Order: sequence, then structure tokens, then C-alpha cells
Amino acid sequence: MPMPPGDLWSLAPEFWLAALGIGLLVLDLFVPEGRKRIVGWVAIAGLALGLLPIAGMLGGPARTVLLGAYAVDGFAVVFKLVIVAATILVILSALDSLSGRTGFEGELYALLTLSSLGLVMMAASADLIVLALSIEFVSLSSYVLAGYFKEDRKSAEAGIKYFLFGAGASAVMLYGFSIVYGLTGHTSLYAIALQVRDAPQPALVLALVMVLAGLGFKVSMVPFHQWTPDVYEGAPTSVAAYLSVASKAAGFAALVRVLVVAFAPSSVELVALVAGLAAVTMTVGNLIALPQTNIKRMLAYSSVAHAGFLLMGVAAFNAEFGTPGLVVYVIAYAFTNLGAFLVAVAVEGRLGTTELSGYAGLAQRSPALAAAMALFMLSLIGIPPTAGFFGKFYIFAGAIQAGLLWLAVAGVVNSVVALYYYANVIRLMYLVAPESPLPLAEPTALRLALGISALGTLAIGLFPQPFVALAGAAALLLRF
Amino acid sequence: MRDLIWLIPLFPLLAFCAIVAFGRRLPGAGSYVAVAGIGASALVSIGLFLEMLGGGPPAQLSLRWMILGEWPLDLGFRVDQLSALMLLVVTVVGSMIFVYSIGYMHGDPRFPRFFAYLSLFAASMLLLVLADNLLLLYAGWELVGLCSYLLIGFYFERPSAARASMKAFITTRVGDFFMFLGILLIFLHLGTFQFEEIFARVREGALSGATLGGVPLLTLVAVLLFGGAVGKSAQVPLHTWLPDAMEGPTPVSALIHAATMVAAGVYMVARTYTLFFESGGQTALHVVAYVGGVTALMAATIAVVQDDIKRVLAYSTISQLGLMMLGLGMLGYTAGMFHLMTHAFFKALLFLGAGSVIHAVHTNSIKEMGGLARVMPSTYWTFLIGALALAGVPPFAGFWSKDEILLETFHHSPVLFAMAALTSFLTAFYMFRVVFYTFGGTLRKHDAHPHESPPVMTRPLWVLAFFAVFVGLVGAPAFGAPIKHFIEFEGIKHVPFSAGLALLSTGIAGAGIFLAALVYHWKVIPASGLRRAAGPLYALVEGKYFFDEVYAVAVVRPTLWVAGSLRKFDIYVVDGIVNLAGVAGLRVARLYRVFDLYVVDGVVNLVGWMAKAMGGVLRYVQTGRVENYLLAIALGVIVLAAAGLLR
Amino acid sequence: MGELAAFIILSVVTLVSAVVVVTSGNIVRSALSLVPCFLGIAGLFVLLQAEFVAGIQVLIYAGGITVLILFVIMLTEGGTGMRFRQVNEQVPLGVLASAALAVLLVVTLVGTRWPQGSGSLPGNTAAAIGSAFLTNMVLVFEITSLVLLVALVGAIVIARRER
Amino acid sequence: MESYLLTITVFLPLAGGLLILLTPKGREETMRWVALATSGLAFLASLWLLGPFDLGAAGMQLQERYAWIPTIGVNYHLGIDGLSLPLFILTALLSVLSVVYSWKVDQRVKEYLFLFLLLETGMLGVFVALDFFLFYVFWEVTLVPMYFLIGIWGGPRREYAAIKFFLYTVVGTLAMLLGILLLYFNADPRTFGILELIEQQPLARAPMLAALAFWGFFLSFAIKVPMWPFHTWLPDAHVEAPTAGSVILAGVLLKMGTYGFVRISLPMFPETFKAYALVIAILALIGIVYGALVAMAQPDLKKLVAYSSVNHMGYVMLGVAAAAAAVGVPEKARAATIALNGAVFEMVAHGVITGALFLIVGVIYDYRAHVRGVDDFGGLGARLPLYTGVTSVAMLASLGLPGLMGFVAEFLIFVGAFGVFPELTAVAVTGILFSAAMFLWTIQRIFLGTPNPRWADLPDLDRREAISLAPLVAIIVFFGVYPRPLLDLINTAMTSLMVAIR
Amino acid sequence: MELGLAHFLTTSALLFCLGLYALLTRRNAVAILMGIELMLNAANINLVAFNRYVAPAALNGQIFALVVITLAACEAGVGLALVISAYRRLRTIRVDEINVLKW
Repeated sequence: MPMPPGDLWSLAPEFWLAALGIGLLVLDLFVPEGRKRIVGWVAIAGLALGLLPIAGMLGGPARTVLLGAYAVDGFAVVFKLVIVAATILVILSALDSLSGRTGFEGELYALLTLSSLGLVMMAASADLIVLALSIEFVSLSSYVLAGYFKEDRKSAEAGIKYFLFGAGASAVMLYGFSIVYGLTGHTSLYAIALQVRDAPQPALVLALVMVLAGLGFKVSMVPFHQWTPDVYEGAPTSVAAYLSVASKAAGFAALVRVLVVAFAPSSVELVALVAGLAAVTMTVGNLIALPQTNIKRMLAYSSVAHAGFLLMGVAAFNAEFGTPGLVVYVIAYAFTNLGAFLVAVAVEGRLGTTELSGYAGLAQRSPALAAAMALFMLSLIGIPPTAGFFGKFYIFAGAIQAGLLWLAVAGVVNSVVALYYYANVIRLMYLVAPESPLPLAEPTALRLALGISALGTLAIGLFPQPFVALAGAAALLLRF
Repeated sequence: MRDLIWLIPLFPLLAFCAIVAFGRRLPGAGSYVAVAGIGASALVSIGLFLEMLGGGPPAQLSLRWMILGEWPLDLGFRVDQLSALMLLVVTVVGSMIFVYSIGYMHGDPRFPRFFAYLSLFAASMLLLVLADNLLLLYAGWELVGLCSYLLIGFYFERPSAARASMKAFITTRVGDFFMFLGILLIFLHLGTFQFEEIFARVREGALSGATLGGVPLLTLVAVLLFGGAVGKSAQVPLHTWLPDAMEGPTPVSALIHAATMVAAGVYMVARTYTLFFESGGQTALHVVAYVGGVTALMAATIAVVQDDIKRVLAYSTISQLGLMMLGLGMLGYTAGMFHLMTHAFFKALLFLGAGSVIHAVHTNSIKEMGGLARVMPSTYWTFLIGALALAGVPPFAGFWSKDEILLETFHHSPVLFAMAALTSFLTAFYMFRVVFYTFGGTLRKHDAHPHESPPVMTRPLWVLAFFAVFVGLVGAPAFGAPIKHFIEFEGIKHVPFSAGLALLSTGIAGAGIFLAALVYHWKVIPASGLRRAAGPLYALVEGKYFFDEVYAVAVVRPTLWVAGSLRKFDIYVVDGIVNLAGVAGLRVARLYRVFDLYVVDGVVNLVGWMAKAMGGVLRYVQTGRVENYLLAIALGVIVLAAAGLLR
Repeated sequence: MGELAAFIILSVVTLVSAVVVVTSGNIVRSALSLVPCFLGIAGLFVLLQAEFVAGIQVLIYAGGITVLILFVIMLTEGGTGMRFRQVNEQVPLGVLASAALAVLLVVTLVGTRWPQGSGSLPGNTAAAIGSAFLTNMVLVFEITSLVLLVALVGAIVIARRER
Repeated sequence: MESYLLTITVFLPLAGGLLILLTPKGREETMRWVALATSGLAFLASLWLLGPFDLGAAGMQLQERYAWIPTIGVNYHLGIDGLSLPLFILTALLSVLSVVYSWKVDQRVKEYLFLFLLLETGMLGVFVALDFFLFYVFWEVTLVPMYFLIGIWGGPRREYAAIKFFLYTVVGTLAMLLGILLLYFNADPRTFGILELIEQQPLARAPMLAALAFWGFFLSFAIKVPMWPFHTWLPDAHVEAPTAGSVILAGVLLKMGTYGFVRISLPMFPETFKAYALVIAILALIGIVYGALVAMAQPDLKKLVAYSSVNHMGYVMLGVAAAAAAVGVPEKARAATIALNGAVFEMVAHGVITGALFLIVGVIYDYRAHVRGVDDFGGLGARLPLYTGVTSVAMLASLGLPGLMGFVAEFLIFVGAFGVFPELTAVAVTGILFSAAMFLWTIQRIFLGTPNPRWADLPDLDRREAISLAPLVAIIVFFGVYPRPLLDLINTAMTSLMVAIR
Repeated sequence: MELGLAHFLTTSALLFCLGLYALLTRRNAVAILMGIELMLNAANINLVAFNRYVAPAALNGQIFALVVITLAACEAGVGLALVISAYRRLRTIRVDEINVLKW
């Protein structure tokens, strides 16, 4: 049967990204060694271009294309924007930090671009098969990215660990998918949603849990989070940033779509389940983050904790503040956490360490860097007027509106715990004397990336209206 | 004149400001300004007084101080006979003392500051007197307290002076505390601070029925107010500050701790007499009377054994104030105020005389003085006049007023009369003990070269002496006792003058003087003999009835102890609600080698250590071994599924 | 009846060889015993009238993946000839967990009343699948190709030594 | 111009701060002047408010209202009334004086001044914000700079004090956030507008939720005040903070707590507040006596002043609690009004007095002796007459001597509270005894007695210090003698408030 | 007794758990990979079986199965590549010895 051209147009971004990725691979062949940065810049330019068609779809009608296999709605569009933007920033940071540390620089940019395509599809796929495919797409590329520094013990270890864990999780998830398929006889989420209402309870729960294992692994939700710290610490810092922001965002998009679209109509107590998971996740993440001494590891646990906060938004999906809250939080978190990682990249690049002790007295050595880091830390704590605060505010609002006051309180307590290790970074940078007064210089590309994320962090906090509007658009997630 | 009353406190205040601002640059290094200030207000007060003599309505003047909700709060001045008299006393005695100080403080490094303080005191004292409401009265009350604090501690390099000043302020503040409660009660039940309104309401029985904790409210209020007076007028048991206050320069003792401030308590009782008078069964009055009586006697006994001339006078002041209270308490409204007035004059005189003596021989101990009568005649004669007045020898001022009090007492309570009588006997005795020691015999302090004080000091003495002689006559029946018509409280009829009693009191005074002469002049009876005769009583008196010691043990130390232990409590308990948790956390954390320096104790520990400890434990779930992670996945799935299914 | 017999034989083959795979102390043997397992599964597919899938199963799994695995074993420790303990110390937990899950799965899956689908599979599944891949499953098809591409590039990048 | 006056005043300091960030390194003097200029301008602007401000009228004036996040009904809404105006001006004043005082700070000047000005903007904003979201933002904005001020320029245990301050406050504010959200979602139409919410009384019919929200706000405000037993951050913070920081802490930040009680808790939850008024009054009472006694035992001058703040804020809370307890009891309305007036007046008074006291401590500690043990001194009175005089005035004002600002405040509070909680107030009055003893004892140990040779050559106040102290002393005396101008301002606001919650 | 869906499901369930067992107990990364393959195959059996019994109308199940097979192949490829590079660097593929990264 012929496809309506509108469908193809609405797939424009995906096509563009695919073309870009392949194009980069080809380009890489012709770019001589040592000039590979060109590939990176091209990738950045291409991705930036890719933003346009996506943005063009904002406010468009929510619909599915390819017979319900692929959703084109505000929700997907917003997440696509976040993902692509994040990828751009990551590549910017990689430009400086990676050159010289690997012989496969060009491929790296290509892989990042391609996997961003995978993420984009994850956010939009409305069919189990497509979902499984895109998830694997992302996973495979992520495994490779995590183990990219083959000469580095930690990187190699991160790669293999990530692979084994991920493969296991996705195997479980696929089995879950198969059960879902069995229960409804469909692979399209929307078709499933129609059937799932009177699906037999036990099997459905089992399926749900197995699916959660796979998606939870992507968003690093307790108890499927354990890869996070090891991989973040081992993987190249830029890649860690990428995983912590882009792939987490996409994971949440998929999670929400599956739960809200496919499982919400069923009689399973989703809210209670997710709320519980949220509480556990944020608590575990924060508590373990406290004693960390390595910035990447600390950020890893903190990202687990933030997954918990985001799950809070998922649990509140019935409330009108729930999904928008989630989206706002994702956006805020994306800018902030990327920023934090970018600073980590910069410090690692200059001092060659990712230990927190390296941040002592950063305020004297590089005021700009320290100020930015302080901003990001405050945002992660949730101090206004930063993005983090607004996200938290919105998520709490959602929880309270959904009648999950206890969860909100848990969130509050956790924020206080979190304050501790974030404030510790600030303390190190400002209150502790540096061991050497030598000033640090940040490279241009990184400075640009940092500037963007800092700007974003502040902008969301000061002028949230556009982002709220965006979230509102995202809220019209296509569901029955 | 009536519309100028606001000037009265203003002059000294301006003087104060001027001296603070310009200090030594002023004429007479500020002293002239101060004298001018008090002198001006003296003139106004005299004018006012004369007007008052002509009778007529009280002078009234008030200012809207604040509006709370829709309820305004006015502060104002009001001059009736009572306050007119008081104004007169304060300003006249005050100006004398100011003048005297010019000579006495000559060459003092903080000369201007002294006059600044004096002026401030005069201003506040006048404020107190003029107040037409409790609030303003209280304000003046506290301010004079402050001035007395500053002036007692004027030689603050002397630790004793510093201690004395603080003791004075805090002890009086204990009294003020009760007074303040009384004021609060009044406002709570009558909703006003204005004397006139209060009295009117009370007279129409606004508080008659009410009780608080079983005590009739009105009585309670009156007694609470009296508490303030007890503090200010150094009545038992809050009298201990006054003797120490003698650390201040002598003019200060004369002005503040003899003539004016300490009399403020008496004035306040008289001012709010209605409350006492209307109190059920006049219980409040009896309280006043008994406290006064006890104070009078006790202080007199102590005065007998003091060797420091100023301390003798101080205790005598306490005792005289006690007499005034006694008078007031015995319905002797007029008598009390009358004695206040006369006492102001002759006690100021005595102090200044003492000051002049000290100035001459540079010692306070009467044992070291002697034979000064010849070298400093005017001091001697004026001092003698003062002594006679105090002893109550007719026709000197003290006689008339004291006689009034005895009269009232005699009519209402024999017991108290006995005490009063004994007091006046002792008074005569110790005063002449001082006189004989100081002026009689020969100088016992040999390195001193006594000389008469400069005229700037002696002239005020003579002025005061004049008053000490004649001011009492306004109470003399021979002249129709004008004071009784000037100062009177409707509802109390005066007890008629009785010659017999007058004779008796004169006899008592004479006896006292005679005994003193026997012991200290003719040395017929050895002082040591008296001491032995008194025996333990002497020890008791010598030890001033051990008030200070008791307070030290019963009040001061406990307070400090409580404060100290509360501080520890604050550091170790409140701050460390969870210090135990903290310690526990510390252990765990040490165990896992997670340690952060900047978390040390307190509630911070709760979040800090406990969280860290838990984190420290939990992190070891993160074994770094994939098989455990994978197991976690499996178990997670199973548990979650079980949870989901079992619901 | 014959179906059932066939099923039993096939699943026995599958499971038994699977048991060998997961328990054998010799990594090479377990790798080899993947082959019968996969073939058995292919057989089951045939029983389920999924001939095309069965074929692919044989080609890719029994053919490709197993060989790949054997290669890797040879390139790594297998090649060194030394023998290591193949199981870690969480065997009991592992047994427990997988047993528990097995019970859970079997009970639920068997106990569930699955919806009865109407209609029947097309006779020529290969053709149907082919056309599906070119029509409404085209997206799946395309993505799959991209996934293969990424996997390829990734594998090369990782496996090749640094230049 | 006038319609933007508030915004301009609030953000002037921030502008100055940014300017300072742009000034190149090594131009410290310029930075200082910029700071002085901007904060000074802000102060002048705050005074200028008195012009357009209609003293007679109740309710919010000079309001500015722009949609900020229309989707969820958040507005940028500023306004000022008799309650906030005095505090607003006080804030501006103390900031200027602190800048003047901090002239000699030479370590990391740029950061110092920037943070200081940022802090000022936050504080000013808190007092004029009329939208919960905005209020919350400003509230938190004050937090971070203070953390740095304590943490970088503080005393030996600064890190501990700083993090402690940070933690306590954040705990409170997050609780407040939940309270705000509870109000928001129960309102109809939903709004973050403080005035609108007070108008609506959204939780009036849900006592359970009301209690939750109330305690949420309570936690936040009580920690800020600080009420016993949440006070333990205060001594550490005050002692470790640099002098200017302590001044701001004691002078303004603590007021934010009591301001919150009067501006929000009281009108928003009158019934709930009434229900718990007794508890809060008792806590306040404990704070009063406890603060005074603990202060008495402090060997450290700065700690002593800090604890005296606990004592004085106890008075304020006693007044507020009394007002709350009188809700709906017409015959107690008068007492309540008086108490409330007193409480607000005490806020200002304590701001001025304690500000002065901390400056005084700083003078001796930062630039003279570098010790502040009460017993390290003695006999300074002869050496530094001017300093002694100023100190005495401040301390006497603090112990409630008539004719000085402290007396008016305490007097009103006692008179008012006595009409509501006679027994408690009677006990509270002993507080004036203890504080008297405490301060006089301090004066004696520091200034009186035999001069300590160790301080033989201490200089008296220099011009800069005198300048930063003089206005405070003047205010203390003036409003002590004639409080009418200030009280009329406060009274209009408080009267309408009492009417609103009756 | 007629051959039914339940039979296939049982087989797949058992297969899945065998794979899981390998996953949990094997030290050798390659062995773990084999376990994963078994689990994927179990999923495939389910898919195909369901397609046959539950939703025979369309071929989604079989297509899904094909996709899974492809994915399995990819995973094997990438995974084994990682194993090799890990072995090069760490001289071991026994996962319990690969734990520099922990806590």
C-alpha cells in the first residue's frame, strides 16, 4: 500500500540524521589524520540543521504514521529537540577532549550522530518492534562509545560491563515484549492499549515488570541502575555526559510512552508501583552519592537520584502537572547535567584528574569554570533562580496534584541529602585553597558549550514561560 | 507659667546635649551650662509653685505619642500641688548641689561628663515628677536609674565602683519588674495609663470585685507598684544597693541617693495613693507601713556601727525613707511628703558637708577624722544644723515632719510607733556619733592638712542650712501648718497636733544626743563596752544582717549557674539533638573510611553522618562485579513481579 | 498426536543441550552444544508453521553466531588451553533466582487464558513476510539495516587495534 | 518612574554587582565605590518611596504586576505596605552601612562585593514580593550569597557554620515550597498571588491540609527567626560570619522569618495559627528566657550578641502569637493590635540595634584587638570614650531602656501580649531583668574596671566606623523618644490586617 | 492431549531461565553471552508461538522474531568485539576479575 507523503515529511528529521551519520562515515574516509575535528564540526552543523525540521513540527497535530508504528506528537518532538541539542553539546565537548586519545575520532562523531538518531526514534516509536529496534540501536552504539578508549583499562572495563548488563536487561525486556504481544496480539502500542484493558492480570504484571527492567536500565532506575557509576566513570567523560542526558531523556520518553499509552488503561496499579520505585531510586542514588570522591562517579549517582525525581513525574502522569513537569525537568536536567559534565571534561583535560580533590580552589584558578560549576551544582540542588529549581518545583507540583504528598516529602528529604554532596563541590572550589595557583584556560569549543548550557540553566530559571509552553505542547502525548 | 511646664525638663536636657556635643569648649567646661539649665528650670518651678499656692486647677499638657489600632496613647505632663512641691525640692536642692559640684569635681579628668550626667539626671527626674501617666513615670523611673548607674560608676576604674553601679541598677530593676507587672495589670483591666482616669475608675470601684489568684486585684496592683518603690527607695529587702552606691562622687550621693531619686519611690506611692487607699481593707497601706517601719529600724541600727561617714548617711537615708513609707502607710499622706521635702534639704546638706570634710581630709572614715570644727567652721556649723534637723530637734525642719509621722503612727499602730520611736532615738545617736567623731576631739589622721572648702562649696551649704532650719515651719501649727492644706488627700482627715507627743519625740532625740555625748564626747561610757553589751546583736548589725551574703548564695550564683549550664545544654543537647546518632554515624562512617571534615556535629550530623553512613554501607552493593549486577536484575524482576502479583 | 511427539523430542533436545551449554565446565563444549539447541528451536519454529524464521534461525544462529563465538573463545582464553573454573561463587543464588523465575513464569504463562486469535497464518509465510517488510514494516526494515551498520562500524572500531 | 520604583530599588544592587563583575582585576577601589554608589542609590530610592507612598492608606501600594509564567499563573508582583516599608528601608540602610564598614576587606574583593549586592537584592525582593513564586525565589536568593560570605570570609569554623546555615535554611524553604503548592492546588482559581490567596482562604475548609501547610511555612519561618529549638545554626553563623555578614544576618535575614509569620502565616491561616498559638508562644517564651541566660554565660562577645538576638526574636514571636491567639475574640482585639504593632516595631528596632552591636563587635575584633572574649578586655572606657558611649547606647537600647528604641517595642509587646497570655508574659518580663544583667555585666567587664595595659594604645573609632554607626544611634534615640512616625506606618498595616483576620 | 500454546510457553520459559542461569553463574564473558542468546531464543519461541495461536492474522510475531534474531547477531558481533578488546587490555575475560570500577 502507498504511504501518504505527509508521513514521509514527518520523518524528515530521522532521514536527515541517518543521511548525516552515513555521510560522516564517508567523509571520515577522506579527512586526513589529525584533521578529524572537521568531521566533528560537520556533525555539529548537520545536527544543528536537523533541529530545524524538528522544531518545525512543534504544535503540529498529534498523530501516528506508518500504521501506528511511529508517533509524531509534541511529546516526541520536544524530546527529539532535547536529544539532538544535547548531542551537539556533547560533540562540542568531545572535539577538545577526545582528539589524540583515540585513533577513531571520525567514527566517534558518526556513531554519536547515528545513536542520536536511535534515541530520536526511541522517543517516538509507538510499536514494540520499532521500540526494541531503536533501543538496541542505541544500546549497541553506547556499548561501543563506552569502551571507546581501548587503551584505557577503565574504558575497556566499562564497555564490557555495559554490554553484558545491557544485553541481559534487553533480553529480559524482549521476553516481556513477547508476553505483551501474546496478551494483546498486537505490537502497536495503541492497538495494545485497546486490548490491555481486560488482559489477564498476572501475566500482564509479569510483562510490565520485565519491560520495566529494560527501560529502567536505560534510565538507570533502581534496581537496574548498577551499571551507571561504573560506566560513567570508565567511559570517556563526554560519552558519560551523553549517556547521562541524551539516552536518559530518550529512555524516559520511551518509558512514559509505554506505561502511559500501553499500560495505563490496564488494571495494574501503575502509580503506586512507579511512585515506590521513584522513592527508592532517588534515595539510593543520593545516599550512595554522598561518600563519592570522583566527580564522574558522584554525578553518576546523582543522575540515578534525578532519575528518581523524574520517575516522580512519571508517577504523576494522571495529574495535569505530571507530564509537563517531567518534560520541564528533563530539559532543565539536560542543560544542567551536561554543563556539570562539561566542566568535568574541562578539568580532566587540564588537570588530568576526575577526582573531586582536583577541584580544590578552582575559583582562584579559573573563576569562570568555577562559577559555571557552582551554577550547575546549585541547579542540581534546586536553588532558584536556576533551571533545576523550576524543574523540581514543577515535579513536586505534579506529585502534590496527583495526591502523592508523601512522595513529594520524600523528594524534599532527598533534596536536602543531595544538598550535601553538591555543596561539597562548591565548598571545594570556593572555600578550599588550591594546591597550585596556576590559572586554567578553557578551550574555545568547550567554552561555547559551557556558555550554552549555563545560559540555558539560567534562562529556564528566570524565564520559564517558553519552556512551560513547550512542556504544555509535550503534554499532549498521543494516548487513548 | 502653666503652659511652660514642658520647659522644666527641657532646660537640663538641652544642657546635657550641649555638654555631650561641645564638652570642654563650653563656659566652665560645661559646668556653667549645667547650672544654668537646672537654675532655669528651678525658676520655672518656683514660679509654678507660687501659682499653685494660689490654688487653682492643675497644669496639664499632653502629646499624642502613638496610635495603636484606633486607640490613641497620650503622654503628658501634669502639675498639681504634689508634683509642684516635688519639682521645687528637686530643682532647688539640685541647683545647690550643681553649684557645689563645680568646686568638688574641680580638676577631675571627666569634669564635663560629670555635669552632662547630672543634667541628664535632672531632666529624667523632672520627667518622672511631671508625668501624668504610669508609662512616662516608668520611663523617667528607668532613666534616673540609668543616671544613677552612670554616676555611681563615675570612677569606673575602681572595680568596686563598677560593681556598685551594676548592683544598683540591677537591684532596682528587680523592683521595677514588679512595678512593670503592676502597670501591665492596670492597663489590662482599665485600658489606660493616665493617673486621673485610673483613679476615677478605681474610685467608682472598677477593680473592687476582681481578684487574681485569690488576692484582691487592686491590692495586688498596689503592692506590685510598691515593689518598684521598694527597689528605688532602697527599702528592705532591696536596700543593699544604696550603701554601695556611695562609691559615687559625694554630690551624686547627695543629689541622687539622698534628696531626689531615692525619694522617687515615696513620691510614686504618694502619686498613686488612691490605689493603696482604695485597696480592700487598705491592706496595701499596711504592707507599705510595715516595710517602711522595718526598714527604718533596721537601717538605723546598721548606721550606728558604720565608720564610713558616707555609709552612715546612706543608712540613715534608708532609714528616713523607711519613715516616710511608714508615714504614708499610716495614712500620713501629708506627713510622708512633708518629711520627704525636709529630708531632701537636710540630708543633701549633710552629704555635702560630709563631702566637704572628705575633700579636706581625703578619707571617709570618721575614726580618722576629728577636731575639724576649728579648721572648717562653716562646714561644721552647717553640718551641725543638718544633724540637729535629722535628729529631730525642734525647731529644725526634721522635727516637724518626723513628728507628723510619729503622730500618725501613734494613732494607728502602737507596734510601729515603738519602732519609729526607737528609730528616731538611734538616729539622734548615730548622727551625733558622727558629729563628735568628726568635729570633736583632735585630728587622728596626721598626714592630712585640712582646710575650709572654697566658697563655691560652702555657700550652697549655707543655703541648704537655711532651708534645713526654716522649711519645717510650714508644718508648724503655730503658722497654721500650710503644708497640710497644700498637700492633702481627700478622704483622710488630719490627726490634730499633740503637744505631748511633740514633747516625747523631742525627748527621744535629746536622749539619743545625750547618750552619744556620753560615749563619744565625754567618753563616760566606753564604746567597746556598748559593743560587748550588744553581743551577738552587734555581730548581726555589723554584718548588715547579711543580706548581701544571702543574695549571693540564693540569687546571683544560682542564676549564673543556670546560665552556664544552659549554655552547655545548648552546645551539647539542643545543637546535638542527634549527637548520639552523629556518633553512631561517625562509627559506621569510620568503618567504611568515609569521612568528611566539614560535617562535625549537631543536626547537620543527622543528615550528614547518618546519610553518609547509610551511603557508605549502600555503596558496597556496588561491588563492581557484573554477575552481581545481573543477579540484581533478576532479583529485581522477581521481587517487583511478586509485589505486583501479591497486590 | 504426531505434532506433540515431535514437540516433545524437539524441546527435549533444545533444553538438554541448553543445560549442557549453561553447565558444562568446558567452554568449548558448551559453545558447540549451542548448535543442537538452536536447531531444536528451529524445529519448533517449523512446528509453528514459521518455516522462514526457522530457516533464518538455522543460518544465523546455528551458522553464524556459534562460529563467531567459537572464534572468540579461541582468540581469548580458550586458545591458551588453560582451564579455569567456569562458575562464580553465586551459583546457589543463581540457581535460586532462575528457579524462582522459572516457577513464576511457567505458572503464570500456563495459567493465563490467552486470547484466541481468529484467522490463520498465510500459507507462504516467506512471501508474506517479504511483502510486509516492503510495505507497512518498511520502517522496521530500514532501521534494522541501520542497526546492522552501526553494529558493524562499532565492532570494527572496537576490535581493531589502535593505529 | 514611580510605577517602576520598587523594581528599580530592588535590582539596583544587582546591577551594581554585575558591573563589579565586569570591572577588571586589581581595580578594587573602583569596585568598592561602585558597590557604595549602587547600594547608596538603592537606599535613597527606598527613602524616595516615602514620597509616593500614602502613609494613611492601608493595603498594598506602588504595586507592579506583570505576567511571568502565565501558564501556571505566576506573576511578577511587587507591592509595599506599612509592614514591609520599614523593613525595606532598614535593609537598604544596613546594606549601605555594611558596605562602608567592609571597606577594608581586601581578600577576593570582587566576589565579596558581588555576593553582597546580590544578597541585598534578594533581601529587598523578599519584603516586596507579593507572589509566592517570586517570594520563594527571592527568599532562596538570599541563601547562597550568605553561604559564601560565611564560608569564604568567615572565622575559623566558617565551613561548618556555612553548611549548617545552608542546610537549616534549605530544609525550611523546601517545607515552605510544599506548603505553597498545597495552597496553590486548593485555590480556585489557582494562583500564586499572596493577596489573592489570602482573599480566597483556600484551605479554610480543609483543616488537615491547612495544618500541614501551616507547619510547612512554620518550619521555614521558625528556622529563619530562629525560634527555639531551631536556633542552633544562629550562633555559629553569626560568630563565624564576617562582621558585615553578621549585621545583615541579624539585621535583616532574621526579620524575613518574622515577616513571613506576619505577612503570610497570620492572614493565610488565622484559624490554624490560633489553634497553635499557645505552643508557639511557649516556644517564644523559652527563647526569651533561654536566650538571655545563655547569652549571659557566653565568654565570646559575638556569641553573646547572637544569643541576645534569640531573646529578642522571642519577644517578636510572643507578640505575633498573641495576635494570632486573639483571632476572632473581639474583646482581645485591642491587645492583639498592640502586640502586633510591638512585634513589627521590635523587628525594626532589633534590626537597628543588633546591627549596631555587631558593627561594634566588629570594630574591636576586626580592626583593633582581634580578640572578642568578654574577659579579654577591661577598662576600655577610659581609653575609647566614643566607642564606649556608642556601645552603651546600643546595649542599653537592647536591654529596653526607656527613651531608646528597644523599650517602645518591648513595652508594646508586653502590654499587648499580657492581655492575651498574662502568665506567659509575666514570665517573659523577667527576660528584661536577665538581659539587663547580661548587658551591664558585659559593659562592666569590657569598659569598666582597671584599664587593661594590653590595650594601652587602642585607637578610638575612626571616621569610617563612626559614619557607619552614627545613623543607627540616631535612629535608636529618635524613634525611642518619638516612635509615632514609624508606628503610624506600621499601625495602618496592622490594623487592616487585624480587621482582615477577625 | 493436543499440542497447544502452553507447551511452547513452558519450553520457552525453561529456556529463558537456563539462559538466565548462565547469565548469573558464568565467569566467562563469552559464556554469559551464550546465556543471553538462549534468553533471546526463548523470547523468539514466544513470539512465534503467539503469532501462531493468538494473532495469526498478521505476521508481526514472526517479523519480531526475525528482528530479534538480527539484533542477537549484532549483539554477538559488538559484544564479542568488546570481549576481544577487553581481553587485549585486561588479559582476562573472567568478569569477576574485571572490577577496577566499583563503589
